[in-house]
Amino acid sequence: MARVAEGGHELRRVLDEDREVDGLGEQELLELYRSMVLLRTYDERSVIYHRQGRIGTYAIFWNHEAMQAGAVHALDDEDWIFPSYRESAIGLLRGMPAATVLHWWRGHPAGWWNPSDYNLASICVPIATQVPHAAGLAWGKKLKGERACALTFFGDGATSEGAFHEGANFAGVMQAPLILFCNNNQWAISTPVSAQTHAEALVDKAVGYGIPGVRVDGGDVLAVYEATREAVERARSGGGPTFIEAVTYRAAPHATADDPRAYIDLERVEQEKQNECLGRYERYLRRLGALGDDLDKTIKDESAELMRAGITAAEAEPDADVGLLFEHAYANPPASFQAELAELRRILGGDVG
Amino acid sequence: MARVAEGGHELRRVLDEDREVDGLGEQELLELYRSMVLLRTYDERSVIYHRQGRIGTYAIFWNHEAMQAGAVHALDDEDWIFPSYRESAIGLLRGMPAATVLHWWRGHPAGWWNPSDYNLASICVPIATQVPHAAGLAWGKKLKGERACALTFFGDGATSEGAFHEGANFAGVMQAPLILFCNNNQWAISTPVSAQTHAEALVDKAVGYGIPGVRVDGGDVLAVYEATREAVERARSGGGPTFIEAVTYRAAPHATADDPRAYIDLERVEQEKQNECLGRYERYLRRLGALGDDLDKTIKDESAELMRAGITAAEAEPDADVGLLFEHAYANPPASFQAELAELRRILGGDVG
Amino acid sequence: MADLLMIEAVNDALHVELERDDTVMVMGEDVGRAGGVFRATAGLRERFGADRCVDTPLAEAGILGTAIGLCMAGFRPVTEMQYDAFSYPCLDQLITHVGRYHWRTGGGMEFPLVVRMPYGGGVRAPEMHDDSPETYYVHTPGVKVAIPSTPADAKGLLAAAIRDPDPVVIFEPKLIYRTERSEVPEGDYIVPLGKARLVRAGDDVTLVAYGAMVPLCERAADALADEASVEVLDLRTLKPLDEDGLLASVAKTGRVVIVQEAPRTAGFGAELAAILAEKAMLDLRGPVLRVTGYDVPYPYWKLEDAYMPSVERIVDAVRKLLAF
Amino acid sequence: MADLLMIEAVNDALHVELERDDTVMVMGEDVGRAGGVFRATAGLRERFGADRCVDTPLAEAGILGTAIGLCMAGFRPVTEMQYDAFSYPCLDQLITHVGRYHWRTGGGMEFPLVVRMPYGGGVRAPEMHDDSPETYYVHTPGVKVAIPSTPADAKGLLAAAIRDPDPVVIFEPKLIYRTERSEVPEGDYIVPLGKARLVRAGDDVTLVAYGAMVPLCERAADALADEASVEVLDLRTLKPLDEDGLLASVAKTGRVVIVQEAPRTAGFGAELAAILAEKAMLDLRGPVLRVTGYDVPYPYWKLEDAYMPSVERIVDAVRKLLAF
Ligand SMILES: Cc1ncc(C[n+]2csc(CCOP(=O)(O)OP(=O)(O)O)c2C)c(N)n1
Ligand SMILES: Cc1ncc(C[n+]2csc(CCOP(=O)(O)OP(=O)(O)O)c2C)c(N)n1
Ligand SMILES: [Mg+2]
Ligand SMILES: [Mg+2]
Repeated sequence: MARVAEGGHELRRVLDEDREVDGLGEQELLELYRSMVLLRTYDERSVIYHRQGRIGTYAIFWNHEAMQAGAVHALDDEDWIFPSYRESAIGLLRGMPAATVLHWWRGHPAGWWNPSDYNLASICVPIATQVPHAAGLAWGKKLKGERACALTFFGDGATSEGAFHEGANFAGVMQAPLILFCNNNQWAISTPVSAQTHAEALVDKAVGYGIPGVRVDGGDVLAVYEATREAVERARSGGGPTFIEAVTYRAAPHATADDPRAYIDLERVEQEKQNECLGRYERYLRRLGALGDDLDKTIKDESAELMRAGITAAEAEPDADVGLLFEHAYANPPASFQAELAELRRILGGDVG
Repeated sequence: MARVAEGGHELRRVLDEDREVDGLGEQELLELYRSMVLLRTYDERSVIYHRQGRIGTYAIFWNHEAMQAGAVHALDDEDWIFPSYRESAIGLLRGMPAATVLHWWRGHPAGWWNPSDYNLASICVPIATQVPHAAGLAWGKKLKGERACALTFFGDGATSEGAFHEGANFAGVMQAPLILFCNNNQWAISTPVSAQTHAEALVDKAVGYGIPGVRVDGGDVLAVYEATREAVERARSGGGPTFIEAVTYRAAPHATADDPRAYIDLERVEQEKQNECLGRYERYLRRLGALGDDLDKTIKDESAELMRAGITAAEAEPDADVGLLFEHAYANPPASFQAELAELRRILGGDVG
Repeated sequence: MADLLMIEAVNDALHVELERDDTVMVMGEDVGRAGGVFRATAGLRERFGADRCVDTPLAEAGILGTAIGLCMAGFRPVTEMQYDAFSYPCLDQLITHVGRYHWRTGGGMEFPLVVRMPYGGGVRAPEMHDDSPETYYVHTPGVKVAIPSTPADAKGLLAAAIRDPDPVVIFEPKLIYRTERSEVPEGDYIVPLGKARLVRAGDDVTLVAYGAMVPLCERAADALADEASVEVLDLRTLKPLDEDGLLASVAKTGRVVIVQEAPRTAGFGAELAAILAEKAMLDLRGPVLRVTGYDVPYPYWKLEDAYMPSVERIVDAVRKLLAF
Repeated sequence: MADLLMIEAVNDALHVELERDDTVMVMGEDVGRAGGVFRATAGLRERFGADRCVDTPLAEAGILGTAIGLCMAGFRPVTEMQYDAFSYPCLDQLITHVGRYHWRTGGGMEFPLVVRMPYGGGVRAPEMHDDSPETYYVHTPGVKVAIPSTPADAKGLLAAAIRDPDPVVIFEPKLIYRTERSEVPEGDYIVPLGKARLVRAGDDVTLVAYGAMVPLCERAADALADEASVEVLDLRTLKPLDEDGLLASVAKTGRVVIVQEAPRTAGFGAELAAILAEKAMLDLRGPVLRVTGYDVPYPYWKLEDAYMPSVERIVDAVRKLLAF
């Protein structure tokens, strides 16, 4: 019975096979490493900042860095990224200041950005709803005859939503240059992927949209890079969308507010932590001779410094003015907003019995 | 590349191969024929009634009778049917009076029925939204340990909706005893199936839900019957849902309000009409020697009589009382309804300037 | 000037706007090959090509969701929802994204998309073809809502919506698609969002309405000719609302009946009454009355005349006010 | 009597109802293994099994849609939407089917399902975790809507909803899930739908509210203690509404401030004001004022205190009324 996607369910791997990826020189390999370290540093610092009460609830992406960095490095700057909340710091790889991302998690409007400044859509909180946006953008780029493609991140749980389905189907029909990048970390908060689908693998969903699918080891940054690059090439050459299932394991809580002990197998988590993606890549680079202690320290120090500067800048930001409540709701706002704001300012200025 | 469902895209056929279906004796074959004639008669009379202004806009199902009768005959009476508007008269096969269906199209509340009276859900007008209902009912039957399964009809266009996706996925995950019966008549009003999906065949969608799929000739009532019966057996034995794609062609307008000349290939329609499903089955039965002119005339006369009686009964029905506006909105209605109804009665009773 | 039906005026607006700005595109179910089930988009595909008048898959959330992405790519998509009740699957995208994305970008990016749909009852249609869902849309921050009642407004408001930098939802009263006919300016023509239309002036009572309820109010005003001088105000835009126009009329007449097809509870008529209860208390000479659909599912059509606001119900309300 | 937090009272109600009636089942995202992201469903899966407290796929329309089918199979499903803004994908099923199916069967079949969700702002959460979507639900015919403001009501209204033959949507104010603690009757306990609660009696002005706005109104009443005798009315059920309770209070005080978190335009406060503008004209000694959220996206949390109705804004409104 042909009930699986092309290539079956085998995970594509590079690191463990000690393969090399065409076209990736030492320079590029180290850039990838830098990106992963930056993301890891952002994530680990954020958990601490949260504990210190300096940012709000935070969605941890520890052990997802290989997927995020691997996928983004396969894109050009003109290509668009549509993240979920799990990729909140992905902008760092496009030069966004750490303070901006920190602001987002601090609930400060300075966490806003203009997507065209980074070719990066806003963080999408409602599950899967960004998928049709990405399909639309990619379709639009095709209509304009531009070279850019789009990539959207979403989770295993997201594949159950109608929005995923409609977006993926539109992309297939329009043959939009889109990479549907599924971060299958095997959990949607407390719900295992086995309760999301009866398919043997999420990559099988590609079949129903008539698009190619590929399954990779999501802890293997080079496998992710390679698979994404192939999908990008297909997209640019008019071959339409590709579904990538990157398989990893959520080795941290869903978010700072979550306590996974109620539902997760802690031994399995320990195992996964031993095999986490950054260490795997570091060991590969060291085997290759591309990374030594000094360079590693420099890279990690740079990231730590960037975060220190980021949080300092974020905390130096003045409070948001209440005018911002009204200011960007419309490009061309109703006249009534002015009076409402004036009244609010009057009341906030006054004091109460 | 394994990009298709099990069994590939071949259409399963019985009639053209002059095969016989296990367990179908002459009696059952003629019952099937009776059902198809009944549906055909209902449909053709309805188009006339519409022209005569006796019913409203009507969704024609000419050349869909093989799918409808074939599928329903594979069910037992305890099994539930969830129709779209395209199967509006499917209740006739469960003993529903023709007048009830005619009322529905006449916009008369006497077109309402209690689904448990026929194990038949209401006609579903919004595309694909009945699919999760069917999944829920089937799941519920399984939870109760009952034997019944469910079958839901939907079109090719419906497969693009999020509601289809979520319902199919739930059914897969819950391993609900459900038959997802897709009437692929190749058009959604004016939109061809090639604009709905990039998959080679709709049956490929089964793969993404991890459920078996089968593709049949939708103009071949015995092929439809056989495929559905297998799916029913699977459902009853705990094998979960099955996706059936029945391929046919919409040889009539979408509905009485539609003029397909703007978008359809009229030659193709002519061809399809030549090969319409009732004639195909009639010829098979005649080849088999199961049907002769006399019997055929009796069956057709019975159906015609049933329709005559149906429209007479429908038109003899008194006007609906305005009280029905309020009566069934809630099982336990707000107190305010009484006053609103009283006021409405007062105004309708009075007269104006 | 051309003498057009409302549906023709919609079609005209789309032709003019697609001609004027090549980032404007039309997308929806059956808008291309068939030209729309009401023929609102007829001729566009032939004239502007299948890429600018797109037959989409049957997926309303997908239509609105991809339209957001198309905005990001620089387009101004005009989406069609085939019927009122079939727009509900798009509400999630509307509320979570269409109304928030401009704000979420700190004002950096615009989402000049349009959602247009035929709406309302009285057309003897099967279930789910008769809803008046404007409350769901108008309650949603970040979107604007307009509802024409004449062919000229159908053209002008749609053109204004297409050119507006914000998302605009246009409800087209299908009951009067082919009954209202009037002079419509040719070519470039705009009716600015946010300005009500004084349909007829009067001194004793104001009937406030929009969409297909406007001609109904005119009929009610005719029926009342011997009893009262009736003013009829067509809001044209629900958001932004012409509050000044509303208050000015009520300041003059002191009596008001609000007419709305949608179910009563928390319909837009409630908002109008609430505004009056806050800002026109001293002007009012009687209660603010609403003539609305009921809080029940829209009935099967043999009963729809009893559900819909009628001349009789409006006249009754006005008489109550005059007798107050 | 037990001394419970609101979230514990919800959990208690579910335990009692699942025990009482084995057709009752709970379903939603993370309600089983994790016991709900707020722990509303904690312990149910252990006690009643995975088939009666079901972790569903991540699909809100699928949850509500399958719940309809489960009703047809004889169950009383209690669905959870994980957060307010994540309920929007279920609106299509709610409007097209949940609110219409009983009617569509000519009253033959009942759909005793419940939709419960935490809602509202003030909790310092990321975007989309703060909405007050009650208007979308209360405007929809065929569904009932209840919103508790105390632990006892959270239990009693939920139990009533589960036993009610009609679909009921319950909004639970997450802001006070763990701040409101009070005596809750043990075991079988019902608060009937459709009865408001007089929180405190007063003579000069009525504050009308529901959910987390009720304790806020109490604080405002305290702040006004030296200036006015303030009555606080908790509606508890928005549909069916206790119109008599509302009118009786306003008949007494003649002044009313309606407090609602949701955006202003066509919010439920508008409906309340409209009812008063129709039925309490002669009782009112001043305009009907609304203190509400604004018609803008719910802000990022550094700004949320300015968006939410506050003691200051309520006091200001009351003073305006007293000075009128
Ligand atoms: C529409 C919607 N429903 C529910 C939620 C609440 N929620 C937040 S994260 C999450 C799980 C997502 O799982 P998955 O898609 O696997 O992504 P992951 O968090 O594992 O990256 C849920 C249910 C939401 N954000 N949006
Ligand atoms: C949610 C929704 N959107 C749009 C429509 C309008 N509509 C009615 S039938 C139809 C086409 C359906 O095509 P398909 O699913 O192939 O079924 P068929 O009519 O061919 O049987 C459309 C778009 C609808 N009924 N519901
Ligand atoms: Mg996940
Ligand atoms: Mg079809």
